[in-house]
Formats: sequence, structure tokens, C-alpha cells
Amino acid sequence: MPTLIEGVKITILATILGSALAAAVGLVIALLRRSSNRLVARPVAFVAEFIRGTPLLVQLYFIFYILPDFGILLPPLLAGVIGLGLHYGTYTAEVYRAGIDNVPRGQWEAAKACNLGARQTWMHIILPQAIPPMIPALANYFIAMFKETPLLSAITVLELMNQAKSVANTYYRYLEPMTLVGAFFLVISLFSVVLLRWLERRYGRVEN
Amino acid sequence: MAEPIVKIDSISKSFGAFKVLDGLSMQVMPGEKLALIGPSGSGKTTILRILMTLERIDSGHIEVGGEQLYHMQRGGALVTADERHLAKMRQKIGMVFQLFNLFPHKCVLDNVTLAPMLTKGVPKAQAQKRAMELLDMVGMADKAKAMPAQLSGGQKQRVAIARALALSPKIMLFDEVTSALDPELVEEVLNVMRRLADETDMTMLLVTHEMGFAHDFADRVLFFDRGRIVEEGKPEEIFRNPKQERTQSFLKKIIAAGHRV
Amino acid sequence: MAEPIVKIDSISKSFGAFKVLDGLSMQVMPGEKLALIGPSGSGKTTILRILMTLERIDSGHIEVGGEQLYHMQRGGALVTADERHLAKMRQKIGMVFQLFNLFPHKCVLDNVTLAPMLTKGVPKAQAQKRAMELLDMVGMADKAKAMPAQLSGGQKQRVAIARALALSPKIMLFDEVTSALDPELVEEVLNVMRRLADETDMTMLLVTHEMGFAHDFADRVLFFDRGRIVEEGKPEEIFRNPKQERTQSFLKKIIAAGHRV
Amino acid sequence: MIDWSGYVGLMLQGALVTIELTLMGSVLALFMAFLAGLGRLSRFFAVRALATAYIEFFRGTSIFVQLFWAYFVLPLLGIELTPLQAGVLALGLNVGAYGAEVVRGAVRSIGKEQYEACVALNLGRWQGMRHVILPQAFLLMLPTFGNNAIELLKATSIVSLISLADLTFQAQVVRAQTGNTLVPFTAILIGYFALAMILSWGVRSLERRLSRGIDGVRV
Amino acid sequence: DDAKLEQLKAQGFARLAIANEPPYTAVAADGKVSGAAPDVAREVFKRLGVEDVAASISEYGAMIPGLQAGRFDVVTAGLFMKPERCAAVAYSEPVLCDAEAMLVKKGNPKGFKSYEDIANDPTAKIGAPGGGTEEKLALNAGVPRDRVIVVPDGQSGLKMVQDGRIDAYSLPVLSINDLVQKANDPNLEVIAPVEGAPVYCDGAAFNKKDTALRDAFDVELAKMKESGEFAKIIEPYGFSAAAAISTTREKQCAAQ
Ligand SMILES: Nc1ncnc2c1ncn2[C@@H]1O[C@H](COP(=O)(O)OP(=O)(O)OP(=O)(O)O)[C@@H](O)[C@H]1O
Ligand SMILES: Nc1ncnc2c1ncn2[C@@H]1O[C@H](COP(=O)(O)OP(=O)(O)OP(=O)(O)O)[C@@H](O)[C@H]1O
Ligand SMILES: [Mg+2]
Ligand SMILES: [Mg+2]
Repeated sequence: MPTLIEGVKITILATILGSALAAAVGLVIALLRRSSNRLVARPVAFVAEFIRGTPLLVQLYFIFYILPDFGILLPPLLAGVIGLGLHYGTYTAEVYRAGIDNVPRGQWEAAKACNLGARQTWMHIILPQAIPPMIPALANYFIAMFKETPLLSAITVLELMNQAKSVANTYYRYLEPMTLVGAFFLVISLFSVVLLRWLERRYGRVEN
Repeated sequence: MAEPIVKIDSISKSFGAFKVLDGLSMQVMPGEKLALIGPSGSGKTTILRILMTLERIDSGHIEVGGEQLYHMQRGGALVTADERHLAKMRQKIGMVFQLFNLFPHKCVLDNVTLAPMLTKGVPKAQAQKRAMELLDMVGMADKAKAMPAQLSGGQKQRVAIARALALSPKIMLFDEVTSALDPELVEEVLNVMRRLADETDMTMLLVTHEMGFAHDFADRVLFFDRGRIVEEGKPEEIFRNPKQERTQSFLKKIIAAGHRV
Repeated sequence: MAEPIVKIDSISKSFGAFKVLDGLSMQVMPGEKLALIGPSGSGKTTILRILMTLERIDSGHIEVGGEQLYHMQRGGALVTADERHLAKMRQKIGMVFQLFNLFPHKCVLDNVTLAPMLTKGVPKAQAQKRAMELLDMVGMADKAKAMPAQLSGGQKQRVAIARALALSPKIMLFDEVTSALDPELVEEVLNVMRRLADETDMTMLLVTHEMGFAHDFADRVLFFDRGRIVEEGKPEEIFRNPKQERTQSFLKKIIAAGHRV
Repeated sequence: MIDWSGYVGLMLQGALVTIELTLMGSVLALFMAFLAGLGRLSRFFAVRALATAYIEFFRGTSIFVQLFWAYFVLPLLGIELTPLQAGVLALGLNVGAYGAEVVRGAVRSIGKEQYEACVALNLGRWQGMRHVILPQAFLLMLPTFGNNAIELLKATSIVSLISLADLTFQAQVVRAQTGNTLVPFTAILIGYFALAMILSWGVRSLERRLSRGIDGVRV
Repeated sequence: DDAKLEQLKAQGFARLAIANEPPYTAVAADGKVSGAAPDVAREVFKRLGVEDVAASISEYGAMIPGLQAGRFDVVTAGLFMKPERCAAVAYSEPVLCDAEAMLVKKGNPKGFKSYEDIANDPTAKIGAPGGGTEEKLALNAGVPRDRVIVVPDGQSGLKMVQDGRIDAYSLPVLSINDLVQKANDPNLEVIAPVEGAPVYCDGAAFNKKDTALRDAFDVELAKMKESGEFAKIIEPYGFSAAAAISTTREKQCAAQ
């Protein structure tokens, strides 16, 4: 099934690029939401909530079919990656927030008592403690993103699910290609469960 | 007579609707060892946190070493201090916390050298030399490479004291530094503090429930209740012969609960 | 002479590779007030938890009220007790924890009535009447409708005592019931326990770091170190005139740390 | 110009299907979450293994595949479901698997001391679970359950793949019939967001009601 | 003698799968289903004694599997007859016939006339419904897989041509005309028919098990073709009754 393997490649590429974008977008959202300037924090919070509260499928349609009306024309894969990255960025933002909040208040206070500046406190005290515990939770979302890539078929990205449908349509058989795709997702997911358990052991528990 | 090193002038502080400090004034002389005692919730910790700039005050003035803590001169007027002013003032003050607050991701030595290297630009070799001296003084030199999680409570607290000393503050604040420790471990920390009191002329403010230690250690004792100083004096006076009824009843309960005075 | 109510016969208990109790034997007479003292980690809590069946033993036997605790007769042979046997034995024993362990989602009254209603099928009205008597005894009757989060530590602990009493156990276990309390609140809990000791003939086992209270309260004191009884005797003997060197050094440290004996 | 008034009715019908799916799916998910979540904490290996298999399978495979299976493959095995049943089944089982982990996590995060208090008061295993552990754990689960419900709401948008006329599907119909893309898609974005807000508001107020007193606020 | 027909009569309706593609099917603002294919089916079933039809919109790709899984009783969606499909389902005699068309930008800048023209232009991309006839025609003409874009629905294809994401979008003539008419965009142009592409006809597609029902359907359909009633239903939608009458299932299923 060479067509299915082609689909696997696209699926994995979209997941990796989407994850990188989500990781970056999440950090930006988390930091902007902490801003003491309400004119920044509030709108960012609202937009993040809006993106998180609406289906990715509809957002993908928006990015792909409606943004061109406003002069923004994105290739399908890029549009898909942006959709995944923005959508999951609102989730990773919550992970970053929890990670930062979980650093005990005493650490901020000790940093102040040591007369460290804001930048020094972030770089040397807070982030080194906040980031390791959030690695498993971040990985969790990237796995979830992987499983949502079939949505990209709506914007003509030929990922795995779309390829499988193509195969199904040619032979009018759903059972085999769909089961193959299901098995593929299951295998990848079982691998990622193992990876996740390892990350949990190494870096601490996943916050649900 | 010398000038006070800390002058607190009718400060107030509320948390929400709850007024913790209400027009409090007090002064501390250079080199003085001061013990703050009083019932839970009376505002003792709050005063130390305000001096460490961990909380802001609502009104009033504080002078430390002759300079305003929360205010500064700008164009002739006295305005609220900015972060730069606060950072400068914080150099004079160090604090040791009840729960140690060591940096768990750094070894003992790095805990002590971090602040001098980052805030004063002390070269690494020099910072480490000084840190080892301090760790030696608190009896922790042999654990320099250990991580905080490998230490007992008493050991952690001794490292925390060394860390605060590394910035050579003029004033040290201690907030119930032994109350999270197992009874058997209390003594090792108190011993370090006794040595510190004897060997340096640092100004020290101490919040404690260890009445015995407060008695031996302090030049002067302040008894707090509901954000006010109810009574103050030499330890002998306060502990043997308290004048206020509130002080008497507090000490009676503490003694009944098994604490030696 | 009466039979002991608790007979511990060379029990051992390990956590992983670490042997906490090693062939320990001891006996408690009905109505006796026993204080267990000793350094941190010496296994005092572990003994209470074993009696409460919160931990299993690795070897040895325990008899409570003439019956095996961890074993039972089946077809002539002595086999490991099942959950039903344990549940029956637990009726004789109650325990009060260091951190109270109240049920935070139930009000004070429901905390006290829950177990009698569920385990003994006591009707609600009757359970509440008895609960109010107990709450009255510990001075908490007026807080019957309060939630645990609204209580001070001392109040919580008094409710916890009432809750344990509601099942009318023959033996009560107290594990450092005052060490999480603010010093001022310790006394109110100790008062309740003194009354309990005076007014009932309940057997009481008490782990404590409050040497003063242990002295006043106990008929007999056991000094533990590393899972063994190093010394035992009347409070006067142990506290005034300890024979073992280990006991002497322990008491010296405790006293130095400011605790009255 | 296009006469939107009729299409509004069409979209409302779609919204109704979406709400129906969300509610029924949530009920099934809640049931499965407790069943499998407590199953994973069981003393019996077989029960634990069964619960674990369910959770890992439904979290492991993509919900699309599950939906296609429920709709196209189950009938080949002789199990006939209406589209609505298939949608509820796939959504409920999928979200239920995530919820099971929430249940397990919350129950496990109730401190050991609460279990010990139950033993000391001689409560049986189930009595302690029922009266002491679960009431406290439920409060911890609620916020995550709220999020799961919103996830479920969003996931309903894929049932259009099995020809269920939900909100997204009706938007596609309106789009095909009118040739306008912007209006129907903007409308459903707002629709989904409004539904999500209602859900999270509902869960929050339930949480407030249940936690009254536990956090120290006077009842 | 036909159990399936009896069952449909008993329950009072037949389940149709239709596509979201005017004018084969149309959904009115009030949600009522019409369009050429369902209208014919409704009339035939009425004559067979089945009161009503219940239509549900489905993806093209999901229709045949749905039929096999017993989701629908019949597909009436412009699902053109082709040898593999004839093997998978039981078609009625032809109902709606249409040629293939392509939607391109005004003036046909790349000068496409046939699917081969697209294959020969290495930069050209063509859009088509997934699993549809056009996809297969394009692939057979030698357009590589990565230049045949699977487009989920007509509006999306139209939009992609407007935005320049694809150079041509291929659907049956009538479908394209309907799209263009709704879009009302002067910058678009329809090429119809596509050179070299056969004229296709659809039929009502039944499960292979239900050939008896299919035969009954054929009888009534033939009567309607005869009486002219058939033309009355489909011609308002733009379809040609003559085209459907002039060919047969056998011819269509044998064609390449
Ligand atoms: N961040 C805060 N928010 C709200 N209330 C606070 C905060 N910090 C302190 N309080 C309240 O202010 C009062 C004084 O607190 P403070 O910690 O100064 O007391 P304390 O004398 O140190 O008591 P303790 O002996 O228990 O440490 C207490 O009632 C406390 O609950
Ligand atoms: N669940 C457990 N797993 C592993 N080790 C344990 C566990 N419970 C207790 N221990 C260890 O057993 C030893 C005895 O513990 P125990 O709590 O009985 O001491 P203790 O005398 O009550 O001390 P303390 O005065 O500090 O309460 C300690 O070293 C402790 O670390
Ligand atoms: Mg304090
Ligand atoms: Mg203990």
C-alpha cells in the first residue's frame, strides 16, 4: 500500500510541524496572559478561549477557505499546520501556566530575598523548575494532535485518512483500509504511551 | 546614641478587608538582636515580609540604613519606589524562611554562590571560596555537592542561613526558622544562630515560638497581638514579669503546653 | 492480676530493605495509659499503625482483648486474618491522627455520626444524640454544623477525638496529636485528653514529643530507638533518672531545644 | 440576495442535533468514565486488565476511525446502529476513556490519610469509597469533566462524516445551496463557542455549589 | 414475492442516500429534499406502493460502503455507472446522464480542453471529488496523484479555483453550471464537455442482494420513460431525458 505510506509521511510531518508551532504559541499565550497590562492579557485570554472552545474542523475551513477573501492564501499543508498549531497552542498555554504556577511561591520569594532580577529569576530559578514537569503533559497533547490530523483531509491535505478513503473508494471496501489505519494509529499510540510513561518517570506526573 | 538602622513609622497593611497591621511604629538599632513573639496571626511574619519587600505597605514610611525603603526622591518629591530602588535596598537585607526555600534544582554550593555571582558579578572562584567559608561556619562544608533533597530539615536550614549570609546583608530576618524541624534537629540550627549573634554585629530580627531561645538570644523582645505591639522590653522583664494581661495569658498557655521559658 | 489487653509478641516489620521493628514484644494492661517516646524514625508511629491494621506485620503475633489480631482460627489451624476478621477486631480500637484527617466535605456532626451509622447501623437520631454528648465533652457542641475548614487546628483535633470515641473503642491510639498545632492551641487538646484519661478507664497509647504532657499523663513510658524498646518505666524514673545513655542524650537534646520536662 | 431566514431554521436544526449528541454522549462518557476509572483501581486483575484495555484502545485510536468503525464496520458484523446511535457510541466511548483517567487520578489524589481515617473508623471499602473518597474526588474531577464535555462538543463536528445532520453539516449544506462560505461558517463558530461557554458556566456553578464549605467559606 | 419491497411498503418509506450537490439533489431553505435524482426515486417508489422516501446526505465516498452496510436502501445521487461500481452494486436502468465539465478562470488561461492537457502541463493542478468519476478520469489520463487534489465539496472546489489553488475543477456539466450560477462570478468560465471524456449516466444503486427490488424499480422507471412523465421531472433541472432513454445499463457498465 504505497499510497498509505505516503499518507503516513504527511501525517507525521504535519504533527511535527504542528507540535513545534503549538509549543511556541503556547508559551507566547501563557506569557501574554500573565501580563499585568489588562489591555494585553484580556483580549489574549478571550481569543485563546474562543479558539479552544470551537472545533478545529471549522477553524481549518476558516483558514483555508475564508482567509483568501482577505488576501491570505496558504498552501494546504501550511494552513493545516497553522490550524493545528494555533488550536493546540491554546492547550499548551494551559500546561505552561500550570507548570509556572506549580513552582512554589517560596521560590519566587527566595529569589527576591537573594535580590535576583526578574530575568534572572525566570532563567535560573523558575523555568528550570517549571519545564521538566510539563514535558509529559506537552507530549500528551502532541499525541492528541497526531490523532486529529485526519481533519486535514477537509482542506485537501492527503494525509493518511484521506489516502485510506481514496483506496476505499477505488475498491468499495471500507473494512480493510480503515482497519489498517486504525491499527496504525493504535500502534503509534501504544508506542507513545510507552514514551509517555518513560517521560513521566523521568520528569514527573502528567497534569490532567 | 547612634541612629536606628530600621525606622518603621505608622505603617498599615490589609489583606482584603482584613487589617493585619494598623499604624505600627518601631525602631531597631544597629547590631540589635530583636525577638518578635505573639499569637498566631498577629502579624509577625507580615512585618518581616514587608521589610524584605515581599509585601507592599498601604500607608506609612519605612527607613532602612537612613534611606526610604518604599519611597524615593525624584525631582524633589517623594514618590513610590521603582524596582531599581527596591533592588538597591534589598542588598542591605537578607531573610531565612520557615520552609528553607532552597533552590531544589541546584546543589548546596550553587545555592550559596548563585546570588553573589548574578547580582554582584562576583567571579565564580571567589564566590565559591566565600561560600565554602560560610558552609564551614554552619557545619555544612562536607555537603557542598549534595542536592537539597538529600538533606535533613536542620541541614537545609543551615544552608539557607549560609545562602542569606553570602550577600553580606546588614540586617537578617529569621521567620520561625526552626518550627518546621523535628525537635531533635532544632538545636543544631539554634547553635548556628547563637554563633552568628556572638561573632558578628549584624542586626537580627527573629520571629519565633521558641521562648527559651528568644530569652537567651534577644536584646529586646516585642510582644505582638492583632498587628500592634502590646508590650516590649528586655527578655527578663517580658518573660518573668509581663505587665500586660494579654502577654501573661499568652505565656501561660505556651508554658502549659510544655515549652520551657 | 488481670490479663493484658494488648499482647505484642516478637513482631517484625520492614519497609523494603529497612527493618523498622525487629522482634518487638510489649504488653498493655486494661485501662493503662502508655506513652511512647523516642527519636524520629524509631518506629513509634509504626506500632500504632500496626495496631490500627493500617500496616501488616511481617512476623510475630498480636493479641487484642484475648483474640489474635492478624490471625484467626479456621478448621483448627491459625491462618492469616481476612477482611471480616480485621473489621471485627477494629471495633475495639480507635485512632487519632497527627493531621486530624477529618472528612472535609462533611460538617462536624456528620464527621462524628458517619461511622456509627454506617458500621453499626445506629439510627440517625440516636447517633446524633450521642455525637452531641461527645462534642459537648470536647467543648465543640456549638460548632456541630461548622465545616472542618472553618475550624482552628485545636478545634479540628478535638472533633477528631470525638469522632474516634463515637465508636466506643476499648483502646485509643494517639499519634502526636498536638504536634501540628500552634503552641497556643496545644493546651485545649491536652485538656480534653486529660479529662478522657481521668473519666474513663479506656486503654490509651500515646506517641508524643510533649515530654511534659507524657510525664503528667502516662502510667508508664516506653523509650524507643531503632525499633526497639531501650528503656521503660514510670515517668518519674525515665525523665528524672534515665538509666540508658541513649535515653539521657535524647532527653538532653529535647530539653536544650526548649521543651520543658 | 439570498433569503437567509429559511436557512436559519436549518442551522438551528443542526444545533439541536449537536446538542443532543453532546448531552447523550456526555452521559455515556460519564458512565464509562466511572466504570473504567474505578475498574482500573479494582483489586481484581481481570477487571483492571479489562478497564485498561478499554482505556488504551479508545485513547489510542483516532476518533475518526472509531466513528467509521461504529457506522460502517459494525453492521458488517451484524450490529445495526442509527447514525445518532453510532455517533453517541463513538463519542461517548472515546471521551469516556479520557474521563476514566480523570476519575482514577482524582480518586488516587485523595490523600492516603483519608483512606486511613476510613480504616480507623472501620468503614468497609465500598462505604469509604461511597461516603468519603468519591464525594471529595468528584469535586476534583469536575473542572476536567467540564473540559472533556467541551472536547466532546467539538468532536461532534466530525459526525457529518457519517451523514448526521449536525451543526457543521448543516453549514456545509447551506454553503452548497447558497454558494456563500463566510456567513454559515462564522455563524457556527459563534454557535459552538456559545455552547462551550454555557457548558463551562454550568460546570463552574455546579463546582461552586458542591465546594461550598469545603474551602472554608461560611455556608 | 419480493421480501425487501414488502418490507419497505410496510415501513412506508425507503431510505435514500443523496449527495450535497445541486442539481442532482437540492435542499431547500426549509430543509426539504428535492433535486432530479430523489424526485425520480420518490415517484417510482410511490408507484411501487412505498409512500415516501427519507433522504440523508452522504459523502460520495461513503455511499457504496453505506449501501453495503445496509445504511440505505438505495443511492440516488448522480453516482455514475462504471464497471467496478456495477460489480459492487445493483444499478437500475440509467436515470440522469451528464457529460464532464471543467471550471477554470476566465479565458481558460492554460487552454485546457481535456484531462490529457492537464497531464501534459507539469504545473497544472486539477480538483475533483474524492472517489468520484472525475478523479479516476484524471488519473487515467496520466495526471500524477499529487496534482489531483481531493476536494471535499463543490463550494470548496469553486473557491479553490477562485483563489488560484487549483487550475481546474472538474464535475459533471450541470453541477458546475449550478455552482457558477450561484457564485455569480464573472471571472470564471466553464469548459463543457471535456474532450475525450465519456458521457456518464447514473442509476438508482441498490444492494446486490436486492436485485428483485431493483427489477421492480426498472419496470416502473421504464413506464415513466414511456409516458413522458420522466422527462417532466428531470428536464426542469437541466437534464436530458433523451440521453437517458437512448442508452442502457449494459452499455454503461461495459464502457471504459
Ligand atoms: N497573602 C495573604 N492573604 C490574606 N491574608 C493573609 C496573607 N498573609 C497573611 N494573611 C493574614 O494576615 C494575618 C497575619 O499573618 P502573619 O503571617 O503575619 O501572622 P504571624 O504572626 O506570622 O502568625 P504565625 O505565628 O501563625 O506565623 C493572618 O490572619 C493571616 O491569615
Ligand atoms: N510507608 C513507609 N515506607 C517506607 N518507609 C517507611 C514507611 N513508613 C515509615 N517508614 C520508615 O520507618 C521508620 C519508622 O517510622 P515511624 O513513622 O514509625 O517513626 P516515628 O518514631 O513515628 O518517627 P516520628 O517521631 O518522626 O514520627 C522511619 O525511618 C520511616 O522513614
Ligand atoms: Mg508567621
Ligand atoms: Mg511518628
